[in-house]
Amino acid sequence: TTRGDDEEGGGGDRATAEADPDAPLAEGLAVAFLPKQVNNPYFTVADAGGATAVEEFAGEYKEVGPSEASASSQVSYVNTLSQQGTDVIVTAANDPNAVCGALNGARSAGASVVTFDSDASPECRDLFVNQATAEGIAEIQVQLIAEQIGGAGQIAILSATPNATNQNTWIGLMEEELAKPEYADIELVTVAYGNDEDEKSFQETQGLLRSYPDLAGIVSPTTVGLAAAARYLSGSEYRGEVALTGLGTPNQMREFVADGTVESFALWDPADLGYLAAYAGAALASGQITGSEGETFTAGELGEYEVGADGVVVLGPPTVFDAGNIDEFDF
Amino acid sequence: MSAADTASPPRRRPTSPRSGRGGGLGRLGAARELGVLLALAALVAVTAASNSRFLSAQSIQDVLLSAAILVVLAVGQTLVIVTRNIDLSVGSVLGLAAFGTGELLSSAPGTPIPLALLFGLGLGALCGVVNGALIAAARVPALVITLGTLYVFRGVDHSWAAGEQINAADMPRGFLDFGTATLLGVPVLALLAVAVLAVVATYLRSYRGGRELYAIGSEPTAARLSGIPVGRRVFGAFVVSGALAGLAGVLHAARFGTVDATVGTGIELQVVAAAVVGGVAIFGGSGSAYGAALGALLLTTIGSSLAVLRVDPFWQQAVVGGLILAAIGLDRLLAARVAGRPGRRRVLHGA
Amino acid sequence: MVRDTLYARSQDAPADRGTARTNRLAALVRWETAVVLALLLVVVGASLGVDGFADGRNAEFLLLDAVAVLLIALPVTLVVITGEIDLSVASTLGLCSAVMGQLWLSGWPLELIVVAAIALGAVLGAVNGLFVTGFGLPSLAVTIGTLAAYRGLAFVVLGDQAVADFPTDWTRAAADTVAGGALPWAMVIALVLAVGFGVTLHLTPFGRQLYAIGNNAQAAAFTGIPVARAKFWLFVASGAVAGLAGVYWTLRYASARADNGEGLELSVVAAVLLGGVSIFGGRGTLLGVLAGVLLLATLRNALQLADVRADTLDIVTGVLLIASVVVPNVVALARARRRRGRPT
Amino acid sequence: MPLLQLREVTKSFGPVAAVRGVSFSLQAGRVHALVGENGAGKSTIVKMLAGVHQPDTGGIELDGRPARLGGPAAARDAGIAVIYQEPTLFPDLSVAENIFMGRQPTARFGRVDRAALRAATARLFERLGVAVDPERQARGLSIADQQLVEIAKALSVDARVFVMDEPTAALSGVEVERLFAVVRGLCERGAAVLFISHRFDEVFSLCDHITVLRDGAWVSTDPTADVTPDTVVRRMVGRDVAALFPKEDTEPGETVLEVRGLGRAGVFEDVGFSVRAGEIVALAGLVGAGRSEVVRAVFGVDRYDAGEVRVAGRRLPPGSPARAMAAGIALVPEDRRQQGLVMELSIERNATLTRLRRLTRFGLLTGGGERRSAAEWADRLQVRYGRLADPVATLSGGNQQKVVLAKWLATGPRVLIVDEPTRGIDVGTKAEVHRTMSRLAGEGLAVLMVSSELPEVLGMADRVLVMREGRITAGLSRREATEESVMFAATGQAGAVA
Ligand SMILES: Nc1ncnc2c1ncn2[C@@H]1O[C@H](COP(=O)(O)OP(=O)(O)OP(=O)(O)O)[C@@H](O)[C@H]1O
Ligand SMILES: Nc1ncnc2c1ncn2[C@@H]1O[C@H](COP(=O)(O)OP(=O)(O)OP(=O)(O)O)[C@@H](O)[C@H]1O
Ligand SMILES: [Mg+2]
Ligand SMILES: [Mg+2]
Repeated sequence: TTRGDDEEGGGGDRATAEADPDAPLAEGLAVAFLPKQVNNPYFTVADAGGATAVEEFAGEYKEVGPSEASASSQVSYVNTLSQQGTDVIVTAANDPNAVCGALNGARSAGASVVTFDSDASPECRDLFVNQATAEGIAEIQVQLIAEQIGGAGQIAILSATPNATNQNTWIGLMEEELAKPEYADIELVTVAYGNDEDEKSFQETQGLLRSYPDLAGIVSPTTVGLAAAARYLSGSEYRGEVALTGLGTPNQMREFVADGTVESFALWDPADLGYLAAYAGAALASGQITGSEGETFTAGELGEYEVGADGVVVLGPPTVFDAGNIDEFDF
Repeated sequence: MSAADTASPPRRRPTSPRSGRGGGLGRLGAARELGVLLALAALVAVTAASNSRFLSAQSIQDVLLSAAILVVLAVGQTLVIVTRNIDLSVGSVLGLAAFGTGELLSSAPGTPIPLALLFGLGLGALCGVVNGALIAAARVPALVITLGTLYVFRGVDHSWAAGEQINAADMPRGFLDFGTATLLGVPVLALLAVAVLAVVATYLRSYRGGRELYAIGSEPTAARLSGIPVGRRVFGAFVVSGALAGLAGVLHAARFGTVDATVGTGIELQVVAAAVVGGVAIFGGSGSAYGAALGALLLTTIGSSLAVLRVDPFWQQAVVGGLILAAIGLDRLLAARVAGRPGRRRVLHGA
Repeated sequence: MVRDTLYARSQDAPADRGTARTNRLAALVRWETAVVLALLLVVVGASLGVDGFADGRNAEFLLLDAVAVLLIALPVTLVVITGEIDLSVASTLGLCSAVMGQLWLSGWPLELIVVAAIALGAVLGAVNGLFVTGFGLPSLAVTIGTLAAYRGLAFVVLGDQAVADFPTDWTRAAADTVAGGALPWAMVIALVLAVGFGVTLHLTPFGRQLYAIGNNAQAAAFTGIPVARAKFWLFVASGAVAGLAGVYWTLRYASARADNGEGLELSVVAAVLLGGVSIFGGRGTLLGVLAGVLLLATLRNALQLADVRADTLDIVTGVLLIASVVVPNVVALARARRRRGRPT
Repeated sequence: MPLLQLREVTKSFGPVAAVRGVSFSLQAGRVHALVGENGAGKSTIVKMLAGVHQPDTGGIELDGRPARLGGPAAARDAGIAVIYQEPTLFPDLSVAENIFMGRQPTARFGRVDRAALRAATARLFERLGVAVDPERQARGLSIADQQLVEIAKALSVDARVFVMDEPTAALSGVEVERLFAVVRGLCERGAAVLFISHRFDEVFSLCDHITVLRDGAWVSTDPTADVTPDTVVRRMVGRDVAALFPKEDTEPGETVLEVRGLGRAGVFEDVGFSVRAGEIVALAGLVGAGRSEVVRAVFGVDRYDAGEVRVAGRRLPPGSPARAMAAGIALVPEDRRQQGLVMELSIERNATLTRLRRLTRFGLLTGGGERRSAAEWADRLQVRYGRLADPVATLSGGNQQKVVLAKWLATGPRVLIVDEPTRGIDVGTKAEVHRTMSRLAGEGLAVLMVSSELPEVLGMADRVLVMREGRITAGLSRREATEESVMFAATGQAGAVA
């Protein structure tokens, strides 16, 4: 057989199958988490959330994945999982298209495929669990920076790699958001790319500050970038002069919120994300849902969720962390 | 000069003694470093011309701080490369030491900084011992061994960290301040790197042991025949290279304040590039620690300049590659100039 | 140091009493034979001990994963045998993939694009070759430079886009198997190329000359061997094959991206070294490399199926690489010591 | 009591018994010669004294006490200084550092004192009459200069035993005389010297005792006064050896090789000559005169800036050894280890490397043809080898030289250029090489021979060209060529023959 045949087989069947909202969650489901990269702290937390969920519905949990975030090794892991007859594959795609063939192969071998954090092409997964709507993420970041710089001035974005899909979507939406009249006094001067490397993010932050002497704030929609920029600012003459916000984990940012480098920033709880994705997968594998719009399922203690258009389930609005609440979180 | 005025028995080559290619090795070596220095100056000039803030105190501090870690690594690498070996595992050793130090400091926040430095140094040296023992005792090519330990050390690092991240809040304040502290306006990390550089460079230039490293790299068979303890020296070079990579790991933790298992991934190629750009011959036997350090500084400055010049991010990597090629090309050109300068050649009769 | 080691070995540990029997034994313990045996051992062991390994579909997955490394390893083997190295291959693959995507976007027919990608690879290889042979720069340094430069150009060409709308009959063909079995056509092509490179290396005057160049380029030049020209063409071949691998990669993953194949150069070098090719040139066989590539791929596949974690997998790869050079040398040294210590 | 005593030492390399139960002793203040055919085991003995090899059985005594020479450092510490047959320098380091590696003079804090290092080297060179800048890099030194540096290195050690393995092989008369003076000085100060050479005049003029080896076994040790060259040769070879330089007069044919106005900036200038079929032309001169550079340029390994090279009237494109080979030129280079052979490759691969294309079937090499051809040539030149598949590095120096000759003679050239063709070759084989060259010339081959051995030049050449400082200063016919006339032209002293 070739992968091509699977394509129609896998996707097609499922979409037409009937959902049975009252079906109980099957026991003993083999659930595998395949993050972009194992040993990545963010995914470690997210997958741990998934493990909690799997334990709750008495499935078998495992986490596999490459040690470097590449699409090709992910394909090889998907193939392995399908070979092992895994029931649910929960994955964050390194490349929305490259993993497609393999995911469809796995689906035709009987697996339910849920993507989280980073989606694959909609036709090769059953469900995408989105951490927040892209619009929501863009809005909150623009809102935060606007507050911090007093609604006027130059800002810059420090992103991950130039081709990071999520970041680029958010940046696009942030630009749209900034075009609104209430942000007329804010000017987005440039987007820099720190490649999610400490050193590069440092250098790019420095470069931004040199090139734009009047810079009022930086938004970094990536945890590595935000932490690096915060670390740089906290040790430089710009501390307190240049505002900084974006997406980051409370643990990484605690120090910089404490020393006043960063006022507030946002993120969802990655553990909840993994938790929800695991329940979504179990619901699919148990036949509660098929991934069609309007279906609902219960995700343990997070409560009930509804499948939106294109098979997307949204976790909820991001949380904003500041000095007042940061100590309530540990991830 | 005519030959006729020399007395009998006839002496070979009655002209003045030939000073062959590279007569005055010192001069040639200096010229190589000069080439890197020129490239560096040109780069700074161009960048500063387009943005004068590139020469501000804070900016220079930043560049020095950025370069410190790469300089330490490149200096260690020089020790190994002059012996006709290579250490590709430095990135993994750095990662391991950075994580180990972070782990130490987060579990025992009272640890004094010198002890943390020693801890990283020791951890790195341990890795160097593994490399050195395999290479010197089993007499096998270093590239293969260190490519192997690149995987192994990184794997150990990953298993140890198991996805954990050590954040700034987990590390003591004093340690983080050490990462950004300055002395008379110069970052302490940079001073540390300069100290390492001075010690290693002096050893290589002026001590018997250092000269023997060059001898080994120049012709290993001859080194053995001259009674040089080849195995021991090579072993030593790897231990020091490992130790310096470990030190670099501590510096990394101090500077960035965030450590996970991926720290330092892929930095080995940058380190080798720094050494090569700095005129350290990849086949051993020549090059200086100063050159390697200059190479590291040049590469770091390239990174900073591109960021300041706001070069299209999609172009940045291509430009870095091009500049590496240009730097080694320039080095070769200068070497050829020096070697081919007239007056060094054999004096022809009547010429 | 290999050359030096070799020399030391020939002084300290020449073959035992040269009877016909020990000669045959010596041939058996030749490195590539050992790698082939190790490969067989892993295959048999995994078939017995790992669920889902001995299965047509798994074999297909395994072979598909090995194709790119195998392809690139072929010319790189020859390059390494002449004492040079090409670290830019993965970046060449990425750039060719990116250009493929860009050309597809601008409406070229795919047949032409494939040819163009391979030709581009050859040109990129020629640039390496020119720097190394024309300007006399060390290939390690040059190809570290072009590793960065070509990858950078790939981003310049395609930026952050991913081109994924290649026709399905093409992307399907990249993963298609012979008669619906487990052997992918792509692997067949790679094996045909392997035979070509093998014959060139082992049975033609050109191949013989490569060994001479790798051992002593000066002596080779004194023997009328066009050292620079031979090396130049090997770099061209290396680039062209990397371009071909880029085409395969793009179609197999149905995705042209600037970061395709990032980091693949280390896998290639690891496989080549594991295959018994001396990093200092002058020694190694294509069969060994073939076995080395398949050994690494099989081991990875089997360990993945056995749910071994990625970090352990890296450790195993590393240890294997180390063992590949340490074991034969330690055996030789021990044998020499035993002989020396033997009372007479 | 002897200073150093070898007792029944034995050394095997796998199946090859290189040294079999050899005993002899070195006396303080005496020079002891060790002679034997190529592969007789001389260098192996040297390496045992140097601590490079350990004897399988038997032992070495110093001052009557057994000495364990576990490595080169141990031998050095025991007061043994060694000049190896093949120079082993560090090409990237300065000449001075090469000489004093590991023993550099130091100043405060153990730092190497560069000024003292330079001065010590300069003094040493002064004593030996070496005109090499102590500060220059060792890379690019000619074989002769390398040899001189090796000698200087050994003399710089304050040793009691000096072991010299063919130190003079690359040197011409002037340097040899200098060396001898120094050696005699060493003896006067009570040192013992072991001297190895294939040149009998040297052995007989310098040495007090002569030990003969054959096939790794001891044959005889006698005071020099008690033996004649003929008896020694007979003991070495086991038979009488024919006349050494049997070049027969032939009627030269048409010009085959013609060189006009050849020049290379800073190396040689306006070099012109021609060689006719059936003729042997020698290129004589002092070491460093530029002869090797000229022949390398003719062959195309080096480039040249001016002039042209013609073979049988056709102009040869510069810089292409392949084209030169196609035109029928063969070059046996002076440095067999770096230029002549690929040491790690087998004897067979080396011997056939020059003409692989002719040994293919349907474009492929299957191995059989190569093996047959290699075996045939190895036998013709009497190469002593274990197996053809062994690395050529395992051969003795002289046998390696024979492989180089085989490799080139097998191409069937029209012009044979040989640079120091018999360097390190024993008397028996030297006669064979000379006979071969003479026969080939008789068959119409044009031979151009660079040689630093004056007797060889005078005995073999139909014409002698003398070079000095990059220019040809004299062209002498066989009749005109004498030791005096060649030396005059080579040194540029008054009275040189025009
Ligand atoms: N490392 C080695 N491995 C195997 N065989 C060796 C090795 N070294 C020397 N031999 C063999 O030992 C024998 C003696 O060699 P040796 O170099 O001592 O000869 P030699 O008397 O110095 O000859 P020459 O006059 O040509 O220098 C030769 O047959 C040689 O092939
Ligand atoms: N002054 C010099 N500067 C640089 N290189 C030199 C100089 N003199 C000689 N050389 C190099 O040293 C090598 C050997 O030169 P040298 O003249 O000593 O030997 P040669 O020409 O082989 O002598 P012979 O005439 O004995 O064959 C050559 O490669 C030459 O280029
Ligand atoms: Mg010898
Ligand atoms: Mg010469």
